[in-house]
Amino acid sequence: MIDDYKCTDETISIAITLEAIDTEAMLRFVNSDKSGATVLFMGTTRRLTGERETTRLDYECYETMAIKKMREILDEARSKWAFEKASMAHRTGTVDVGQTSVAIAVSAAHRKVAFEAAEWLIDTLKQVVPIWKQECWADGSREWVHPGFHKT
Amino acid sequence: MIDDYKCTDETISIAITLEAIDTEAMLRFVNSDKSGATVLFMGTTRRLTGERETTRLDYECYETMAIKKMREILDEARSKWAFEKASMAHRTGTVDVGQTSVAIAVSAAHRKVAFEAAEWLIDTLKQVVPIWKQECWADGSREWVHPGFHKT
Amino acid sequence: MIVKVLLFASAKQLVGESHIELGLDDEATLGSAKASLIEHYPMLMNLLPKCTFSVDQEYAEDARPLYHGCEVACIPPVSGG
Amino acid sequence: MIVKVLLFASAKQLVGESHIELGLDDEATLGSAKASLIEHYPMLMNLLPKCTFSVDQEYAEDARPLYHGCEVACIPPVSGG
Repeated sequence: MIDDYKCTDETISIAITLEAIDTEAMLRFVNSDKSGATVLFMGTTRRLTGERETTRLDYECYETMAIKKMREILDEARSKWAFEKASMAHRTGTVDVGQTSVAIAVSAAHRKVAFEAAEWLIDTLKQVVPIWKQECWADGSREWVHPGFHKT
Repeated sequence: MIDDYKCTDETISIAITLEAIDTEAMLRFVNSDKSGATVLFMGTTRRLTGERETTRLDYECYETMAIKKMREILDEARSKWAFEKASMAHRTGTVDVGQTSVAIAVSAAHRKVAFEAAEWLIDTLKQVVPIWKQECWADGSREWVHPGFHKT
Repeated sequence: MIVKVLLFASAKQLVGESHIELGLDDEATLGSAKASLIEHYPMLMNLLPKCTFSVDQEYAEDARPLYHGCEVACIPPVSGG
Repeated sequence: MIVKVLLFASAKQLVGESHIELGLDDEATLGSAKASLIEHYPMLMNLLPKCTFSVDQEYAEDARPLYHGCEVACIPPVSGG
């Protein structure tokens, strides 16, 4: 079984975890007396997609590569924005309705940087980090989510 | 002395408080199984502005009107974006370096709405809500911050 | 009529009071209250043109009529957040 | 050479294994590994054109040379977040 995968230095923290994501700890990590703004993004499991009901999401993750890609996109964000600190965490395994599957916290001297970097980080994470969700519908069916691929 | 000023219904929560802002409670408030994204913005007291050092900020607030305006801008945000829930809190009194003076949490079905609404809410709060900060500089001097007005 | 004028931040600091009372004509508007304020508190001369005003917790224009007991506030440029 | 190919999500579900091993020529590239994969696991026929591949945890193109013991992964369209 996998344990938690982590990568942390003074200004960047990355985690893939089977446990609930501790957003308070992430906010403490990015807190800095050089920063005047912090943005926290949380992705949570939604019950309804259109009229279909989800009971939970099951995530699968290519952990070693996911940590590597998360590190790379944080480095790329650093080259675009002068943020102070950033923390990124993704759940793997089962995430029930209302729970957090992904969280990103960014602190910066000014708020525009924190907003832009946080939004770019979640947009980019969703495009390049090797993690997959399986919808577990209330009718008992299950379905891997692969944007752009529809089984025939 | 003022007590905390509050205004809450099922989807909107507003507070002006002398105590530390409880962002965990705000995140619990906006959590909803209809939402897939939550954005939390926190404004914190920065130690350095250029090379000048701040020891703390002292906030003053026209509480009754501030609550009214915060309610109005949340209603206006609601007319612009279909967010699920929103919570807004502002400290008054002394806010030390590293502490949170303002926090805004927004949940929505999709992340773009949560990011846009949260950023618009903090931008608009800073323009229209009657709250003022006094910089308390490390050299002992103090200065009310009034954008666009410079004492001659 | 008598109206209460709340003062905040630099306005409070300059006057040395958090609120003052103004005696005004019965037909007084917000504009005439501002004129009376500068007359009695000349230390507000420079700041006042940069301030907005509210009547009963709503931003208001100079033409806004006042009434006895209404709550006026002098609102220097805000800096919350 | 022998390379390990990790399978995830639908790819894992279709094959019924989380990883498989492929025996390849010594000059094999990622492209020849993909051809061998479809040959041995035809159930991947529809999905594979939508997948990207990595070699040693880096996204890689078909021309990428492989070596004995390297870690290839078949990465269906991702859906984290």
